[in-house]
Amino acid sequence: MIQKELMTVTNQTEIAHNIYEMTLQGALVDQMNEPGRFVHLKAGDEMIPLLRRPISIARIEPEKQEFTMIYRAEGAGTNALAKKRAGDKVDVLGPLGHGFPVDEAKPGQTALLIGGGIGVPPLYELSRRLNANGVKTIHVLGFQNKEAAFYTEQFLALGETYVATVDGSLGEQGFVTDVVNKFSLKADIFYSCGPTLMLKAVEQLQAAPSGYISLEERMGCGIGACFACVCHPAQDKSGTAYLKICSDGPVFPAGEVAL
Amino acid sequence: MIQKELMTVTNQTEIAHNIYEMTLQGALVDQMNEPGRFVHLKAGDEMIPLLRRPISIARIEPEKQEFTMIYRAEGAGTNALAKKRAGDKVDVLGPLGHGFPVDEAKPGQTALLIGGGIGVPPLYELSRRLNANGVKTIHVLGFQNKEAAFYTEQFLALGETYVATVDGSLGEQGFVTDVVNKFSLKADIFYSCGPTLMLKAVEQLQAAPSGYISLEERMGCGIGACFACVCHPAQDKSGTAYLKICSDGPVFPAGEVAL
Amino acid sequence: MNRLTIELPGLSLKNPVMPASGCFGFGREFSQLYDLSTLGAIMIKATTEEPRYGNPTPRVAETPAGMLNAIGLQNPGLEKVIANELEWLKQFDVPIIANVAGSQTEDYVAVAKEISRAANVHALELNISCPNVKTGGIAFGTVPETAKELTKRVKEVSEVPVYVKLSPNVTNIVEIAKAVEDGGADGITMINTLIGMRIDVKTARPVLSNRTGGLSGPAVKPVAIRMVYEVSQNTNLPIIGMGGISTVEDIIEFYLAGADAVAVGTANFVNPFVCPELIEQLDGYLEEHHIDHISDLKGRSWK
Amino acid sequence: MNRLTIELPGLSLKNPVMPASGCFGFGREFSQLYDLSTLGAIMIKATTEEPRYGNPTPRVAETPAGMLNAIGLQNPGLEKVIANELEWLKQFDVPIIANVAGSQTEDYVAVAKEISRAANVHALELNISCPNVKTGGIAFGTVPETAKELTKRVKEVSEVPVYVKLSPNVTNIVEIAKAVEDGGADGITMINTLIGMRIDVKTARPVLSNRTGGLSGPAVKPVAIRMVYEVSQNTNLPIIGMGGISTVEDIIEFYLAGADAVAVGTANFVNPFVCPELIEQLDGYLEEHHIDHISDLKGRSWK
Ligand SMILES: Cc1cc2nc3c(=O)[nH]c(=O)nc-3n(C[C@H](O)[C@H](O)[C@H](O)COP(=O)(O)OP(=O)(O)OC[C@H]3O[C@@H](n4cnc5c(N)ncnc54)[C@H](O)[C@@H]3O)c2cc1C
Ligand SMILES: Cc1cc2nc3c(=O)[nH]c(=O)nc-3n(C[C@H](O)[C@H](O)[C@H](O)COP(=O)(O)OP(=O)(O)OC[C@H]3O[C@@H](n4cnc5c(N)ncnc54)[C@H](O)[C@@H]3O)c2cc1C
Ligand SMILES: Cc1cc2nc3c(=O)[nH]c(=O)nc-3n(C[C@H](O)[C@H](O)[C@H](O)COP(=O)(O)O)c2cc1C
Ligand SMILES: Cc1cc2nc3c(=O)[nH]c(=O)nc-3n(C[C@H](O)[C@H](O)[C@H](O)COP(=O)(O)O)c2cc1C
Ligand code: FES
Ligand code: FES
Repeated sequence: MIQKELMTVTNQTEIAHNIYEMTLQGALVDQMNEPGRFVHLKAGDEMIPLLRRPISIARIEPEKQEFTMIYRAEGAGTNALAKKRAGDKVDVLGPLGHGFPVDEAKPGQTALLIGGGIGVPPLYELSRRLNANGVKTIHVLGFQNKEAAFYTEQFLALGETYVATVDGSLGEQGFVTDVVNKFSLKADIFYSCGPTLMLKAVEQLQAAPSGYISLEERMGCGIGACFACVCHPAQDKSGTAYLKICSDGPVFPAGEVAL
Repeated sequence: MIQKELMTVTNQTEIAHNIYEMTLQGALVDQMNEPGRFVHLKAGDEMIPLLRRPISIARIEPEKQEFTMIYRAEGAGTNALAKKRAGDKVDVLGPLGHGFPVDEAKPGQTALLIGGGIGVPPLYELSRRLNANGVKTIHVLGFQNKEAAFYTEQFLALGETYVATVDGSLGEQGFVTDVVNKFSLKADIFYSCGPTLMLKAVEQLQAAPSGYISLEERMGCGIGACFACVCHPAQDKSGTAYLKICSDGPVFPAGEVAL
Repeated sequence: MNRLTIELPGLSLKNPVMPASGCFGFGREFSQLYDLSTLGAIMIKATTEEPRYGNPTPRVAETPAGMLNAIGLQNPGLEKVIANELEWLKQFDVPIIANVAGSQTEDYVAVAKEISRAANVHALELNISCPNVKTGGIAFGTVPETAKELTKRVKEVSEVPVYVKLSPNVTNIVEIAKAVEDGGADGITMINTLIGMRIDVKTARPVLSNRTGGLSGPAVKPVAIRMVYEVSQNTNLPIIGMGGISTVEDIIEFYLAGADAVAVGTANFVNPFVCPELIEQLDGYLEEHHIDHISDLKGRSWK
Repeated sequence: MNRLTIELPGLSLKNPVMPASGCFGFGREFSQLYDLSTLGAIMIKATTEEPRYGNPTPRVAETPAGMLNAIGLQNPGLEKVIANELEWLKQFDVPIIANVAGSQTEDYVAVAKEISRAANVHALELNISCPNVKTGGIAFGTVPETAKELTKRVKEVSEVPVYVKLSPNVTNIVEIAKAVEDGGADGITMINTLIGMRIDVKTARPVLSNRTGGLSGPAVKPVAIRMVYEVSQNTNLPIIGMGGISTVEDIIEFYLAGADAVAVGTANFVNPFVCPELIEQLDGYLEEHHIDHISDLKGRSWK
């Protein structure tokens, strides 16, 4: 069930240049059951910024009633978030949307997880769950450069991990798709999250027979009521069909959405 | 000279119900030369509240480069101010306006200082200076009730002090003017600050041959440029004459302004 | 909660607080969060004769104390709204105000005729003020004679009272209000959004793909209050006021300006529980201030 | 600072940043804070033929990310403005844009004729958009034909180019802009304030004694940007853009929308040093972004 709670910050760390890892505690965590879902949050009750900000759930720790997000401090909302310290409160609405179907990967199979930039975080909880289910995971993580990279160690602890940076300052030089091609990575299923252009390229890879992608769009309500975040289905004869990224997604089967 | 400075909070104490005493440190204090002038300040650089808030200078300590204000936390601006802690910064513009002419009271004379509510603070620095000049001060301080009263001890240390509360919970029951009448207080000069209705009544008292009053009005710029804070002179044949409370005042000779 | 009941043409409201059109979809999402029967009414998303996808994304952008939207009247079309949405809404004990939109008079008439026959639709809200469509919409809301004519035509076919939603993007809102009153409107809802725009300084392009959008939220409240203040003194129509409401004090301010009920839009995105919270707080406010009935406040700023 | 120089009718500007009329008085107060010669120009407070006291106080009120004012064109009158204020301003190396107001055509003409002869007045700004006076002001700014006629009459007597200041409180701002272009205007300044209102929930009375006031500040910027965007594409007149500017990015946004220069109003109250700060930051911004000249940005959002 969707809840709204003033959750307590238990940890806030800058883990890369302008990239923060924040852990929040509260009863709302009991509702978090799936990787790839997101929360919609507000650092305070002020009118600027007015709207909430969607941030993916990167790690869930039910026993501690904690979850972790990883976000880039960019504009007004995420910068306000970055000012929070342990003990402070954050207004969280969630969990929202539909996440990655973990059970689509069967025990013993291999899953290819491809993330770009701030699309990497939701793949972490996904990978943990896949590994817990006996699924082998291969991770391909793309970043702008070394300074912007994060969580490479954590992914490595879960499985084979490749890193690509645009400037070559860490791992392979190039895009995530270059890495998949270069090492001829193959899997039974793929899961991907990142910029739309990246997702488009990922869908064209032949690395796995099927997969899931997670999309981003500017949001108003985050719950499906305002029609801010719609996208076109790939198959739409009428021209008026739509999918809402916040409530039908953000995760969709690859090929379902017109990118 | 008027300056703008991010000053440092060195003390913030709630000294009565919703009444705060805040001390700020910075080079701007070097410009503070007169009691009754005010600062125009902003707790932060956010757009809500957008405008600065005028607050009187209640005490100046040049040697420490500190000054103290006393304010009531009422609306958005003063409540934001009340959240500040020692070490935090406050954006101060000042010192502004014209203050109480201390030298109008000659050594050996008696001055009657009449303050109401948040009009009391500027009288404190005034009284310190008058006493330093060898002027005897009599203070009449009016408050809503006991909980809202402050600085009675500090004034008592400087001279004869009467307190009036509307509900009689502290000192005399009634208004400051009732106290002046009841005790037939007389002086060579009076100085007063408080709500306009009070100032009007004070001007009608015959307690001193002349005096000065300090006015309040909603302000925009605080420096005389926007014409938000004008008032009519008592003598105005044209109907278009005006005085700006922020820059011609806030202190005016009694009788000069149409109240 | 006797202090909060309101009688308006077609509407017996438990309380005067309702979500504004376009900020609540057809209620499905919010029904997961609280019981919709607690609401005074629901203004559902604009309905057009045919399904509409609306404008390309991005469709929303933030502004100081406000937001811009250019949804473009996306909706599944009259048939589906009646068959799926209104049908589904019947489970709740709450009157529906159907927001009717179109590109030409015939569209409005067709939608009004059908949708006003739905059992739980107690009133229509004629949307002559949507700034986000190329034809129709706001065009009807800026010329008094056109607004009057459309109101008349819709009144002829509607089975329920017709409220006309006014655009703030006009030189003289009183003139438009009087025109729709002449056209037979039963009430007025106001204000729709102000036309605004943001440009991304990094890309040099408008942030919204539709370029301009409708400005809503706290930033526009002073404009809304001013217009309700003027219109309430110059027409006899009841007014459902909106524009930037997010607190109980905002609701009181709209009442003092001259509103008979209020709608809450953008604030639903900031806090999806805002409507039921406001209803409860409003009752508390009236009790605390010894106000016998909310309607005692109507127009007190000018009476 | 070559990147910042701007040539407009009557105005050779060192830089495109100037304080907006009514937010800077006649410069005396700000001259205590910094050298006025650093400014691109100064738009002085509205001048009327006779001295005016303006409206009773309170004259200002705060709103979310904005403020309302109802000063009511207070000024010492034409004679004193010329003899005292303009004379005093001569010590600075800065062109003055004189804001001209009145209740009827004759007033405007009389003021324009005299004030345009002052040596340091390089342009007039015809204020047909003040929402805070009962007659004249905004009335001239909402009817295209009237706006055109007034522009023509003022042009006939003015010794310097005439910029017309547009009101945002109109249905179709392009229509008004075209009308003043037809009337012979040399440029446009926009926007003046939106009409708004606040009611004090404690007293149930309007906060401003004039009841309504003009809304300015960051809250109105989206409306201003939209209007500059529209007008710049539909007239050939240069535009001095304003409405909510407080940062360099805001200035860039106005340029991208189609402005040729900008004015800063309300932000002067928030930070009295804002104009010189913005001028310096603007130069830095252009350097950092490898933009040869500020005017390269004009209208880039639609070009
Ligand atoms: C489902 C989903 C999950 C996301 N998960 C993460 C995450 O785990 N970590 C992370 O760093 N970022 C994530 N993002 C992106 C994040 O929402 C934006 O970076 C953030 O909203 C920017 O806000 P701001 O205040 O910093 O920027 P501003 O520029 O001030 O934002 C202005 C407006 O634009 C919206 N906006 C700006 N950028 C984006 C964007 N890329 N996507 C959607 N809306 C945007 C904001 O929400 C806001 O409404 C996610 C986005 C979505 C839709
Ligand atoms: C010269 C001068 C000296 C002052 N000295 C003191 C002082 O020493 N201690 C103190 O507690 N208060 C003082 N005040 C009053 C103080 O400025 C207001 O209480 C304060 O501005 C209220 O701001 P707010 O954010 O709490 O209220 P809000 O209601 O949020 O204020 C909204 C707007 O109204 C203005 N406003 C509200 N009340 C007043 C008022 N009484 N006078 C002027 N503007 C007002 C605010 O400045 C703001 O622009 C002084 C006022 C003036 C003019
Ligand atoms: C995302 C969004 C969609 C809207 N859609 C509609 C609509 O379909 N029909 C309509 O009449 N008004 C629509 N509006 C306008 C609102 O109903 C309301 O009039 C306006 O937003 C002002 O109220 P607010 O400030 O509380 O949001 C929409 C507003 C928003 C923010
Ligand atoms: C206090 C105040 C007084 C104003 N007086 C005038 C005036 O005399 N003449 C005029 O043309 N505009 C006047 N304006 C409007 C401003 O010049 C400007 O157009 C408007 O405030 C929008 O800009 P801003 O948001 O930067 O303030 C005034 C604005 C304010 C806030
Ligand atoms: S964000 Fe409102 S529908 Fe998706
Ligand atoms: S506050 Fe601006 S003139 Fe006094």
